[in-house]
Parts: sequence; C-alpha cells; structure tokens
Amino acid sequence: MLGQLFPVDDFKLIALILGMPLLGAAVNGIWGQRLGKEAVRLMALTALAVSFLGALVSFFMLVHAVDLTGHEEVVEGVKSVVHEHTKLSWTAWDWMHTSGGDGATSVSIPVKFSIDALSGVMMLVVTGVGFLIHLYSSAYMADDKAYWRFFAYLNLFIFSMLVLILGDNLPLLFVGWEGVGLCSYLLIGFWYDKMPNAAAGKKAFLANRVGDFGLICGMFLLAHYCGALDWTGLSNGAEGLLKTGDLNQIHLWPIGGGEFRDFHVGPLPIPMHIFQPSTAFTITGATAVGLALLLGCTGKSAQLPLYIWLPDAMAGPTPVSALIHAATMVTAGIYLICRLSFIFVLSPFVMTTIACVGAATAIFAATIALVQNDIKKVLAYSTVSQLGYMVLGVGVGAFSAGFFHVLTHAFFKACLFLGAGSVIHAMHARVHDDVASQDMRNMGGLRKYMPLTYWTFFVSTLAIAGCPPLSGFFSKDEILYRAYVNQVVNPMGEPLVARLHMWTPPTALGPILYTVGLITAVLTAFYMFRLTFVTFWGDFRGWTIGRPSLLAQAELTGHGHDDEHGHSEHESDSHDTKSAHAGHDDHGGHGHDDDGELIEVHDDHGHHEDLTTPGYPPHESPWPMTVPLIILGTFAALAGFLNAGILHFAPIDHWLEPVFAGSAEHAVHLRANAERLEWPLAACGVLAFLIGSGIAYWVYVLQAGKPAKAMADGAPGLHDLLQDKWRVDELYEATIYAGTDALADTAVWLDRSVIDTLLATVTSTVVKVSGVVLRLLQTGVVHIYAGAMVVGLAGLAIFFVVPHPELAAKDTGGGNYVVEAAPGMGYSYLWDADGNGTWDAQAMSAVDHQPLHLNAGETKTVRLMVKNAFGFTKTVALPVTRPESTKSLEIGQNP
Amino acid sequence: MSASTDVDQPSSHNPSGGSGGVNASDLIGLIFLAALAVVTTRFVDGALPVILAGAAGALVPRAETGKSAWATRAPMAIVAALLALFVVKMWPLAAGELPDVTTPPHEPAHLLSWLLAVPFIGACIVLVLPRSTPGILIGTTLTTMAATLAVALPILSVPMGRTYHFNHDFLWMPKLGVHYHVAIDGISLWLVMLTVFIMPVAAYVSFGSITTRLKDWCFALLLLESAMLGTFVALDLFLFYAFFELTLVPMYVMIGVWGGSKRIYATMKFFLYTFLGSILMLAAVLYIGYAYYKASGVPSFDYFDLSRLMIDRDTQVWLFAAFALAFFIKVPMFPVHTWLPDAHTEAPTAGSIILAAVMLKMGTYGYLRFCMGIFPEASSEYGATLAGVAVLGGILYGALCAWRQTDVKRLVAYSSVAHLGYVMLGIFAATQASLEGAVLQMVNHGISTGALFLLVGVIYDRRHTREIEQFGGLAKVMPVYTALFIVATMASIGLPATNGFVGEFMIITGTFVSNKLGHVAGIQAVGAAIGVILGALYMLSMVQRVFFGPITRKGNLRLKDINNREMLGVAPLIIMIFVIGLFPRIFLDPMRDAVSRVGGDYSTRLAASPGPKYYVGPTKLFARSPDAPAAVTLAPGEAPFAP
Amino acid sequence: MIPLEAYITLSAFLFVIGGFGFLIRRNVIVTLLSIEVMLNAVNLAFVAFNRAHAADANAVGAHTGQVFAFFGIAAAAAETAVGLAIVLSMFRLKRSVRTDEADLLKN
Amino acid sequence: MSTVANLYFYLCGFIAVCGAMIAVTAANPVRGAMGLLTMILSVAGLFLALHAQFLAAIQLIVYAGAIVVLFLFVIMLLGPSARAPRDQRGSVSRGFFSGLFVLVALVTMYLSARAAVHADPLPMADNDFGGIDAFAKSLFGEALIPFELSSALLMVAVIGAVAVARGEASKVETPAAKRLREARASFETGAAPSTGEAAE
Repeated sequence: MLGQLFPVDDFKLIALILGMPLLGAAVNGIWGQRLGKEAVRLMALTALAVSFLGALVSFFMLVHAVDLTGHEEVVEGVKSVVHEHTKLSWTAWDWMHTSGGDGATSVSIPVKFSIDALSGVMMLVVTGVGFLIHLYSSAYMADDKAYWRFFAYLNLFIFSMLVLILGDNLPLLFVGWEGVGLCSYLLIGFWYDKMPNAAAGKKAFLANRVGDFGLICGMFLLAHYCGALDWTGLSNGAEGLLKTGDLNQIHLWPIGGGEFRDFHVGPLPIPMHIFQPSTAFTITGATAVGLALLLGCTGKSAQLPLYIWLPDAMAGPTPVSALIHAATMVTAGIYLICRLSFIFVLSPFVMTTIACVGAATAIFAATIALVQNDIKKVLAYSTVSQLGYMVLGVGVGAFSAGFFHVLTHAFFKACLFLGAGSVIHAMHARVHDDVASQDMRNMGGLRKYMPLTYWTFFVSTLAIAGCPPLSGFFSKDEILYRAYVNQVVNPMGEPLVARLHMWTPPTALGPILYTVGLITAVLTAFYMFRLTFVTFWGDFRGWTIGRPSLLAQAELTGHGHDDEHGHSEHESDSHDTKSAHAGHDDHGGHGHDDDGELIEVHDDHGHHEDLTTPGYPPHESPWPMTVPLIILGTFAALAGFLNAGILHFAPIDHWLEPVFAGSAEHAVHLRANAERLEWPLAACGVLAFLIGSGIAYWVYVLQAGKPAKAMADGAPGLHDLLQDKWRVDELYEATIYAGTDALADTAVWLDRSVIDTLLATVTSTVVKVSGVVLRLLQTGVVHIYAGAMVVGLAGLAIFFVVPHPELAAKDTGGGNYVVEAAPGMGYSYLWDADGNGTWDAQAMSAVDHQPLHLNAGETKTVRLMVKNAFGFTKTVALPVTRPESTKSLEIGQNP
Repeated sequence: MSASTDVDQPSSHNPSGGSGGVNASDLIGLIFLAALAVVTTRFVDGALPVILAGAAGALVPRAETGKSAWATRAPMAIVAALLALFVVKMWPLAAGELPDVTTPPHEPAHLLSWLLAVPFIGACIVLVLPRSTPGILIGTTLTTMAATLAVALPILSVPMGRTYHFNHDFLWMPKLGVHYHVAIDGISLWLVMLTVFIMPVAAYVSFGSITTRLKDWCFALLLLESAMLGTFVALDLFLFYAFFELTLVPMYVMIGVWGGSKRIYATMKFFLYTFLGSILMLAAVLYIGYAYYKASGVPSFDYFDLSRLMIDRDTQVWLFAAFALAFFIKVPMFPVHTWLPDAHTEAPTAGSIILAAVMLKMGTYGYLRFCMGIFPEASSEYGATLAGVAVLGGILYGALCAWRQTDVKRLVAYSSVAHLGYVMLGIFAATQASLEGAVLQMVNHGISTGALFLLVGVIYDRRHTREIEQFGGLAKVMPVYTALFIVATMASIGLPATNGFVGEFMIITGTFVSNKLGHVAGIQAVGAAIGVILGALYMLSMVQRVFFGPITRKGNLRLKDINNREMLGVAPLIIMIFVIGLFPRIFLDPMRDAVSRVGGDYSTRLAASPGPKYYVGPTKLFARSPDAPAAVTLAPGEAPFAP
Repeated sequence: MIPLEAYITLSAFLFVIGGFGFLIRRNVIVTLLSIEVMLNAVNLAFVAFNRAHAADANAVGAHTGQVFAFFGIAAAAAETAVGLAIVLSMFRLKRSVRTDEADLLKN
Repeated sequence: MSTVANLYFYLCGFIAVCGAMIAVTAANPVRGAMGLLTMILSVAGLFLALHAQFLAAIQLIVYAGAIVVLFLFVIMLLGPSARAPRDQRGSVSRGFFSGLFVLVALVTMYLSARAAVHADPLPMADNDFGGIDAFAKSLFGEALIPFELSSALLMVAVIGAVAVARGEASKVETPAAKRLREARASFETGAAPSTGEAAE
C-alpha cells in the first residue's frame, strides 16, 4: 500500500522528514517567545518525533526496495546475492543551472533529495540521536530564558543536517553543509552576552568557511571535468578526471600553464625565465578534486589543519556539543568522502593523504586529551581523535568500516557528552560558575550520588576504549585491521597511471598506520579511564567551591583543596541589565554626551543561596536526561554486533556494498596473508585497551593521582606544552592571522595614502595652483581686456588671410586614387596632378579634386597651388604611393 | 531561517499566551478574512501560497503597544502576499514544459516611455505642492512610485527570449542621428525591476528620518528614479549618456544637502569622479558616431548601428579605454573606487540604499551592454588583465579594506566593492553561467546591501554614530533587529539558500570553465573562492563587535528595537533574499536567452577577428544583428550636412 | 566710378581709428565716442556691400545690407543710452570719468 | 560725371576721417562730440552716394539728432570733470599703440590700394534701388520680426538706462515717507520689542 502512495522516484515522504524540523524551527523561531516554554518544547519534540518516524518508515521501504533488486551472482566461485544501488528520490523544484564541461554544456542543479543505503543509515542516526538529545536538552536548558531560541536553532540544525545527508547533488549538499555551519555558529555563540562564546562561534564559522572554500573549488573542478554535479552524473563522468593530454591537467607551476618570459620595463630587462621550471608541475584533475574536497572535510570534521574550532566550540551548551560536535555535524566530512568514494579512489595520492591526516590527527588529539582538566575539553579532543580514526579508515579504502565507526561513535560519544552534561548540570546547580562546574578537579566520587549517569558513562567509556564485546572494539578493530591490510591502487589500471605518472603509495604504509592507530588506542583507553576515575571514583572534592565560609574553615582545619580560584565573574545570564524600556527618547540633545560613556561592569550576586552551609550533595538528573543516557548506553554496548567484521557477521558491510561497489572492489587490494592476520591484530587491540586502562587504574585509583602530579612536576615543559594544545593556536596567530592583518593594513594604507592622495589630493592641488596663477591675469583695467580681445581677433584675421592648402589621397580601389584639396572661402586651385613638375592648367580653377592612377609599387607626388580671396598663394606637395603587395587593400567595401 | 533572540528586560507584554488582547472588532475582521481566503483558494488556482504567505506575514510582527494591531499586521501581510503572488506568477516552467506561445501578450509600444514619464510627472507635481505639508508630499511621492511599479509589472508578463521588447524608437534629432530609442531585453529587465522595487522601499524608510526640506527630497527621489530607469532602457548612446549624467544631479543633491558631517567633500568627490569618467565616454561616443557617419553616410547614435562598426585595433583600444574607464569608475573597480566609501558614509540612509542598490549597476550594465557590445575585440584582449584587477583589486582588496574599517557604513561600502568585483569577474569571464551569475549578482547585491544599509540606518537614527566600538551587545536590547541583521549578513556573505550564494557560485564556476581568460581562469576562480572566506571574516567580526558580548555603552542600554516603518521597509528585501536564494530560476529563465545572445555575439565577433592585431584598416561595417529591432533611419539622400 | 573696395577701405580705416580711440583713451566718454565711430564704419561697409550686389531693386532681400545698417543704428542708439547711464552712475560713485578708477574686477 | 562722383567720395571720405580723428584724439569731449557729428554727416553723404537715401535720413535724424545730442547732454551734465586730466602714466603704452596704429593704417592703405587699383567699378543700379518703397518692402517683408524685436530692444534699453541712472536719487526721502518712518518708530518703542518676524 505504501509503495503506491510513495513511488520510488517521487518519494514525497522525504518532504515530511525534512519539512517537520524546518516547520519546528520556523514556529519556535518566530513565535517561540510568545508561545511559552511548554509549547516550544512540544513543538520541537513532535517535529523530531515525526521526522524520526518518517525516517524509519522510509528506511524500511528502502530495505524492501533493495530486496526487490537482489539477484544471484558468482564472484570468484563464491555465490552471493548482489543488489543494485537503489534510491528513493524526490525532486522538489529545479533550483539553478551552471556551466560545465568547457563552458558549453549546462549543468542543471535540481533541489532533489534521495535516500540510498548510506544516507538511509545516516538519516536514522541524525533523527534518532537528534530526538534523544532534544529530549535531554528540554530538561537541561529548562531554566534558560532563551529556551525557545535554543530549540529553534536545534531544529534548524537537524533540518540542515538532513539536507546535507539527503541532498542528491553537491551544491544541495553544500546548502546543508553551510546550514549546519551557520547553526553551529548560532549554537556555540548561544550565550552571546559573553564575548569568548561569541568569539568561539565566529572561529567555528570561519574555520568551516575555509573548508567550504575547498568544497567550492571541488565543485567547479567537478563541474568542469565531469560536466555534472549530482551523484549519478558524477559517477558516470568520473573518468573525465583522469583524461591525459596537457590541457586537461591542472598546471600548478607555472600557474595555469603559462610561461615565464622576460619583459622589459623601459631599458631595464626583467629576467623572468629563471622561474620557468624544466617540466611544468601539473597534477591530474582527480588529485586536485580530491585535495579540494579533503580540505572541505578537514574543515567540517575538525581534522588536523582546521581542527582548532572544535575545542573552542565547547563554549556552547553541552547538548549542542553532544549533537553537533560529536554525533552529526562532524561526521559530515566522512559522509562526503564515503559518498564520493569513486572519485577519491581515482588518485592514490589523495587516499594516502587522507589516511595520514586521519592518523596524525588521531594521535595528536589523543596526546592533548591526556592532560586536559575540563571534562568537555577531554571529550572534545577525544572526538577529534576518533574522527581521525574514521578518516584513517576511509583513507585506506575501508569505507564501510570507517562509516560503521561513525555509527558507533555517534552512540557512545553522544552518551559520554550527555553524561558529562548531566554532571555539569548537577555541579552547576551547586556552584553557578561555568568554568568551575566543568573542572574535573572539583568533582570526584559522583558514583555514589549519580548512579545512572555513572553506569551509562562507564559503559560508553568501555566502548570507546575498545573493550571487546562492546561496539567500539568491533568498529575500531576493523579500521586498524583494514589499515594494516589494505593497499590502495588506481582502479583505472596500470597503463593510464604510467602515462599520467601518478604517485603510488609505498607498501610499508599499512603497518605504520596500524602502529600509530594502536598507540592512539592505548592513549584513548588511558585518558577515558582517567576521566572516569577522576570524575566518578574517590570522594567528592567539590564541597568548598563557591562557598567562602567553608573555604575559610577548610584553611583552619588544613584539609580540602588549596586550589586558588574563588568567586569568579558570575555567569551573566542571571545578570540583570536593568534596561527596562525607559520611556524617555534618547534622541534628546542631552543624551548625546553620555551615550558613548563606558559602563563599569559590576557584579551583583544574582543567586540567593546561603553560602555558609555545605549545600545539598550533587543530585541525579531528572528522567528526561537519564532516559536518553540509558538508551544511548545500550546502543553503545550492543551496536558492535551490527557489523562484527571479525566474527564474519557484517550486515552493514553488505548493506553498504552497492554504494561502494564502484570504488571498494577495484581500488583496494588486500595484503597477501590478510585473513590470517585478522585475529592476532584484534588481540593486539585488546592488549592496547588493557594496558591503557590498567595504567589509568594504577595512577588514579591506587596511587590517587600522585604519579600524574609527579610526572607533571618532573617534566613541566612537556606538561605545559600539552596543556596549551601544542601551542597550535599561537602558531596560527603568528602565521595566518598576523599575515592577514599585515595584508589588511597594507591594503588600507594603500587605499588611504597612495590612491586617495594620488587621485584626489594631487588633482585638487593642481587645480588650486593653476587657479592662483590665472588669477594674476585679471588686472581690472578694461583696456587690457580689450587689448587681449584685439590680439585674439588679430590671430583670427591672420588665419583667414593666409591660405591653407590640404591634400588627401583616397584609394577608390584597383590602383586609382582621388586626390582631394581642403575647401576654403574664396579659394581657387592650380593642380600638377601627374607629378611632372609643370602645372596642368594656366589659370586657377575651382576644381578641388583630381583622379590619379598608379600601378603596383609606383609613387607620384601631386602638387597644388591655392590662392585665397586676399590674393595670397601657397603650394603644397603630397607623395601618393601604392603598396607592393598584389592583394590591394579593399577599403570602404561594404560586406 | 529567521530567529529572533530573547528580550531580556521585562518586556511590556506577557511572554506566554497570545500577544495583546484580541477584541471583538479584530475577531470579526479575522473571521471575514478567513472566509475570503477559503473562497479565493477554491476559485483561483495559485492562490493558496499567496494566502498562506499573507497570513504568515500578518502573524510575524509583534503588535507594538499603542498602535492598533491592524496598523502593524495588515501592511506586512500585504507585502508578503504580493511577493508570494510574484513568485507564483513567475514560477519557472518545469524542464519539459513549453511556454504557451499561442497568444503572445499585447506589448503596448509606449510602455517604457510611460515608465520614464510617470516619475518625472510625479516630480513636477511635487514641485508644485506647498512646501509645508509633509503628508501630501509623502503621499504623492509614494503613489507615484507605486504607479511606476504598476506600469513596470506588465513587462514581466512578456516572455523575453532573445529579442528586445517594448521597442519605442523615433528620430529625436534627425540632423545628428540621435534616436529616442528605448527597449528592454532579458538583461535590463531585472535591473529595471530592481529599481522599481527598491525606490519605494528606500523612499518609505527615508520618510522616517528625513524631515528638513522634504519637498526637495521628494523631487530628488522621483527625478533619480526616472533617470535611473532611463539609463537601463536607453539603447541610443546619446540618450544613455544623457540619463547616465542625469542620475548624478539628484544624488549629488541628496548627499550634499542631507548628508553627514563631511558631505560637501564626499559629494564633490563623487560627482567629479563620475563626471570626469563620463566626459571621456562622451568623447568616445562622438567619435564613433562620426566614424559611423563616415562609414555609412547616415549619422546615427543608435546602439544597433554603432555595434556594426569594426574599428581598427589602435583606435578601438582607446575608445574601449574611454568607455571602460567611465564604467569602472561607476562600478567602482579597484584603482578608482575611493569615492564610494566617502559617498556612502556621508549619504543619508535612503541615499546609500539607492546608490548601492541601483547606481553601481549602471557601471556593470553599461560595460556589459555597450563596452562588450561595441568593442568586443578590445574587451576580450584586456579581459584577462581586467579580471585579475577585479579579483585582486576588487574581491580580495575590498574584503581586506572592509575588515579594517571602524565605521559600519564604510565597511559595507567596501563590501560592495568586493561584491561588484565578483560581478565584473563574471562579465569578463563571459561564459553563459558567469554572465547569468553576474546579472543575478547585480540584483542580489542590490537587495542584500540595500537591506544592510537600511539596517545600519536604523542604528544611526538611534545613536547618531556609525563607529563600531560605540555599539556592543545590541542583541540583548534589539533582538528582532539583530535577527534581521544576521539574515542580511548571511545574504551578503553568500550563505547557500540565500541569494548571495547562487550568484557567486555561478560566477565562480563560470570563471573556471571560461576560455576567454587565457590560462589564468583557474587561479582567478580560486581567488574568487578565497573572497568567500574573507567575506565571512569581515562581516562576522563586525557582527560580533556590534551585537554580541556585554553592553558596554550607556547609550546602548535604552535603545528601542526596530519600529514598524523600518520593519516594513526591510521586510520585502529579507523576503526577496530567500525568494532568489531558493527559486533563482524565476530570475534566471527570462534572462537566459538574452545572455546567450550577448555571449554568442561576443564570441562570434572574436572568432571573426583572431590574432593580437585583430583588425587593421579603416572602419568597416557588419550587417545589422538579426535580434535588433527594426531600424529607424533617414534615407541616405537627405543626410543633413551632405558634403 | 568709385569701386567697392574704396568704400571698404574707408570703412576699415574709420574702424581702426575708432578701435584705437577705444584702446588708448582713458576717458570713458571718448571710449563711447570711439565705439560710435566703429559702428558707423560698419554701417558704411554694410551699405557699400549692399550697393555692390544690388542688381534688382524689388527682388527679395535686395536691401538686406541697408536693413542691417538700419538695425545697427537702432542698436547703437540703445547701446549709447545704457552706456551713458552707466557713465553717469560711475561718475556719481567715483567722482571721475577715468576708466582706471573702475577696477573692482582687479583680482 | 564720374569725376564729380569721385571728388564727392574723396571729399566725404576725407571729412569723415578727420571727424573720426578729432572725435578720438580731442582732449575736450565736446570737441570730440563735434568730431563725431562731422563724421556722421559725411557718412550720411556717402550713404546718398550708395543709393541709401532712407538710411541717410535715418542717420541724420537718429544718429546726429539723438545720439550725439545725448552725448552732449551727458557731457554737459558731467560738467568740467568730463575732461579727464592728461596723465603721462600710460605714455609708454600709448606710444606703442599709436605706433601700432600707424602700422595698421599703412597696411590697410597698401591692401586697399592693391585691391582698388584694378577693381572694376560698381555696376550701374536701376534708379529706384534704395528708394523708400523698395527699402520699406524689404524692411517690413523679411525683416519684420527683427523690426518688432528692435522695438523691444529699445524699450529694454530705456528701462535699463533709467534703472542704472536712478541710483541714489531714491535715497532722497520724500516728506511723506519721513512722517511714516517716525510714526512707526514711536509705535515700536511703546510695544514690547518684537523679535522680528520669523525669517522664512
């Protein structure tokens, strides 16, 4: 029944899945404040629920549609059921069109959404996890004044993420891509009245924007080489990327394929040929597209060069970090690589770059996470490192393994973040201070007070650390195994690669990537368990924070923490700006002088709690926060079996097979003894988990944190280096920001002093000076003026008195010319047209033109005498030559 | 997409429950409206989206205390409904569908002349009105502008195609060969529509802040509208030059009289820059008019006659330089752009809106129509270098300068330099997509920068300063204003689903695939893409310093949020941002054939004269282009001053 | 008979005398006088040319030269009236008729 | 007969040149005016020779009768100061100009002599050429519009002259105006000092 209602190629259910979050965002955004918190909560949750149900229904319809296409196929003797790459697509309207190919073909870009195997799974994750996080944040943000604005942005984010996943062509994906960028900007800077939050939002948007620059370049490269931008068009036109011939390559040096030639500035020769390389440095279209799209992915999925925005993004509310910076948005980069896998595999250089970027980011972020004290910063760096894993997996050609890790990571990382959120929520109720309520050192022993949060957090920690039965183990192990075993090779075959002399990755790359991955696994296990032990085990260290009287008492009795921070600036949300709409109109004159005056920031203690008593202990979060934790915890535990590669039970691989059919088979060869290595490598993974967690247990539980302090005091330099995140931000400050600042300053200096002075002030001074000079001529005496007039008249008179003969030859074609004399008042002429030196006629005549015939190459000088009314005469001569070339110039011939 | 932030102070109406009491008369009115809506949706097929848009428009604004609900809601509803009607009526044909060309709509011949005449007559009426009655003056101005809009609407009903429509051509000065030739085609269609759409908005908003010498203001506005419309529809170089110069006069007065503190310097600089540039163009116009007369025996300044000319390389380069300089000053391109920031900072809000929205487009339109039309060889020879200037000097330089400005209006002015760098890049690349993108970006820039200037005017009217550090934390006190400003910023940055992205994307893709930019097409496309990052950089850093963070100045504590007049003024612009962003084909389809004609003529002329020295020899004449309307000329015999 | 050129020479001579009178003399009244001399010279030239081309009396435009001269006289009359009025008011202001006095135009 | 005509032309020409010279160089303006008068009369004579009878009459009536009289009237009005004191300051430029004058005179003489020597005499004109009815036909035929316009010109000249010449005369205060001024002053001192009507 549903089949007829929603046919495969006009699948209107997508409109419902997309429409509901958009409707929720619009309603909450515009009328949210007037509707009140309950209505907003209801609207947001129903929007997500309906969207999730729609996703579920369409997923099963997709499964049904895929089953229909199943047919037997024998591959190397192994009989297996193969399915085509089916899509449920719906075209809303025709968006726009742009030029493709070499400028002639027109690439049409419809607003077309499609659900296929890959986007089906992602859609489920986004709407499912999204709904849980909406439920969670309805309680978490309960006491925030801008409740409705938060849910408007969250719904808008879900809508943009769905557009990103379901978009059928690259520009539509780009719409979602920047839509999620905008929502993360708005959500990170949600508490905008504190400048660091707004700055973090801006930093996130700009970093994403640099990634989007890569995506835009990828788009116009694809439009040029493949002549299409939608997935099917791209896969058909993909071989366009590897066309041979000099014109189809991207010339990097000399730029655009030109050539450095010397040129002369006046006498001075400028030797440009020294820049000309012996052979032009070119890269193929595929590598260029791959690198451009990779830049986009690093921007969005926070990989090495552009990861700086993710840790700062923790300034936003925790559910935001859970949804955006753990489960959905950051995985967009990996989704794009999986979606365009058939393009990335065309260039092994790009695949290796992706793998190396992934591995490097993984280990780099893991090292930083070791020493962070803010609970959300640890999780942020762990997200960056896990994303590194996924990119590594996709980079070595294990697209389905990488994608499966996206799935499992969405569950356990969302659970971790929500757990951390509930901890912060509890601490915040006690201490009302943003920074202090997130610092692990103020926590400890929460196991006793928040059992539900603790157990779900613990399960997720086990999962992320790679404890065998849980999901993390299977997905991470699959990636590590694939990293070791896979070898990427160009699907287009050897001859083409030779002709394009493309770069092939060394065989030793696999093991290196494997070892890096393994070390990261150890580090991951260590910092995750450190986080768990410090936060949940031991006894609660947070009694005296924000309670001065207790602090004083602690000094007397000598126990408790000697940490120095006390009251710091209160979270300004409760800060009452007393800006009631005073009636008086500030247009009045008196208002002007004090308008610009700065307001001194004063602290008024909003909260009214009695600070002398220790206050009630941290309480467990209400049910809307713990239920999602439990669901996500169970998924984190059991999701592994969805794709247990090692147990050879891999439904996800099989489900994604048609999507990666084009790329995975041809481009990836397994190392010789691949099957035999599977179990030993898995064993090494488990060993890494045990080592990491064991060390953490020994340091933080048995020795209660003393070795960590000893190590910190022992190597302060290294410790500070890691604490300051390898000082990457300072590096960017010094290089990129300083560079742009310098450029901007020179631009403004150039604008103000060079151009403005040159064009504006120089001309005005010239006018001023000439004005002064000419002023002197005005003597005021009438006679001088009259005299000047007479002089002018005299000049005119001379002009009339003296005759002015002018001669012009007009070629009327075929060698004969007409020589014309300029007319004048009362002129009479005497010609010597044949150039023989004697005047043709005796008396002057009024004939003012003479015909003349010349054969090729002949020259004749025509002489003319002119007499004017005053009887003065003047003669003039004009040599008329006919050019050598036989093809006489047709002049004036009208085609 | 529009999300307005919370209002922290105890606002006047209760946050929960309906806004303001709903008394009996409103109830009856609502019921009547609902009935009317149901009836129209049943009979008129396309009415449903219009009704929904109207209802949404009605509900959006917060009912301001003191004013009756209808006064705020009704106009917003009407605006929303009208724009929805525009979208429904102009909905592009699906891929397969053929336009029903059975009955081509009747084209009244003198419509364009009426289009120019109505604002001019309005201006004369305003002159006659008494000086001290603002109500009547405002009423007349707005009704005249509405009448012009009404006159312009039938143009949309005509399927544009390749040819020129509403052609009205007669010999104005037979002896000199000057035609009064006005016509409209796909390209000038949207610029005329933009002018006719922006003028009422700018005028309506200006009446909030302009109080001194209102009569002269209204006269200047109407004269400006008539002159600008004239520039876009004139197809005789003499007429075009006349209108091109005429637009300077009212703008000179608007900046000079109602401007800011340094207005005299700014308006003088603005006038002299543009005037000197166009003087050179006048010389070139006269030269080619004479060249055409010598070549064909009949004097004519008509565009279609002059584009038949084939002038030898040396003179053509000089003529091209004269024309191009006049248009580059107007655009403004890199070296001659310094008048724009001064003009914008000193101009009144409405002046800035019109200057940014329409007057800058005269430069780009002029270059596309006249420079590339009459001197294709010279413009292709210098196309690559000029595209380099557009990318480096316009996009990147404009963005960097914008980032360093401390004055909001100067920042938005430099952003205009960057945006128009894109448009010029699109024109120099001369592929189908880049040309369409360029024309669309002209309209987009008009709308998004018009909205930005309008919003900057809002805070200028309240705080009488434009310095960025004078503001801070406005989001807390002016939430609705912040939301609108962020939407306008996103449009100006080029966020997808807003209008900025569509134009920029088409230009950048068109540039990369262009074969007219020599071998630098690639690097210029990448340069333009980098412009996208810098755009985000300077706009967001400004938004952050103005809106976010704590409130640091006393004056900002008591700022009132956006009032109805400003909200109603900016609403059509914000709606159009999304309409073009989501349904760009409404604008792209009518202009596609015209753009392919321009691109086609341009490349055929280039193919006809290859090589660096493309043509040497006396001026030659090509046949009249088939798409040109019928020629109106003197019989050769009775040429006026026959030698 | 007297050739046309004689009359033209005479009128040129008179014109030159008037011109120099206008340039040399510092007295305003003499300046006006010399202007009158010049105007007379011009009228003479008009009539002389008219006489030279006077083939048929009642042809159209036969007397254009003389008509021109006639209007020349009318203009001279008007010019003198205004000129002398200016002289009077200048005299009242400057108490003298020297043209050097009237140098308000001096830079 | 031709010699009488020649004699008549040379006589009138000579008198005209002398008159002009006197008009230009005379120190006493009255003598200058008389010089102008003689020149005008001789030119009128020449007009008669050139068949311009009506014009000669007009010359006599308007020029001699009106314009010269006007000059004399003004000279009389100015009285003794009409004679500008001879100053030597401009002697250098005066010398230069007079030298230039002589040069130009010579050049014109040479040119005219060259032209006059072999110029053919004026063709015979039928006797009613220049007559009052023929002249009237062309004056009121083609030249009707300029004729009407010249009336406007003269009217403007009259008004202009009156306006320029009036000058301070209006400053002389008529008794009636004096009484009015005093009345207003007394009224104002009595009432509160008004702040002056609002300048528009």
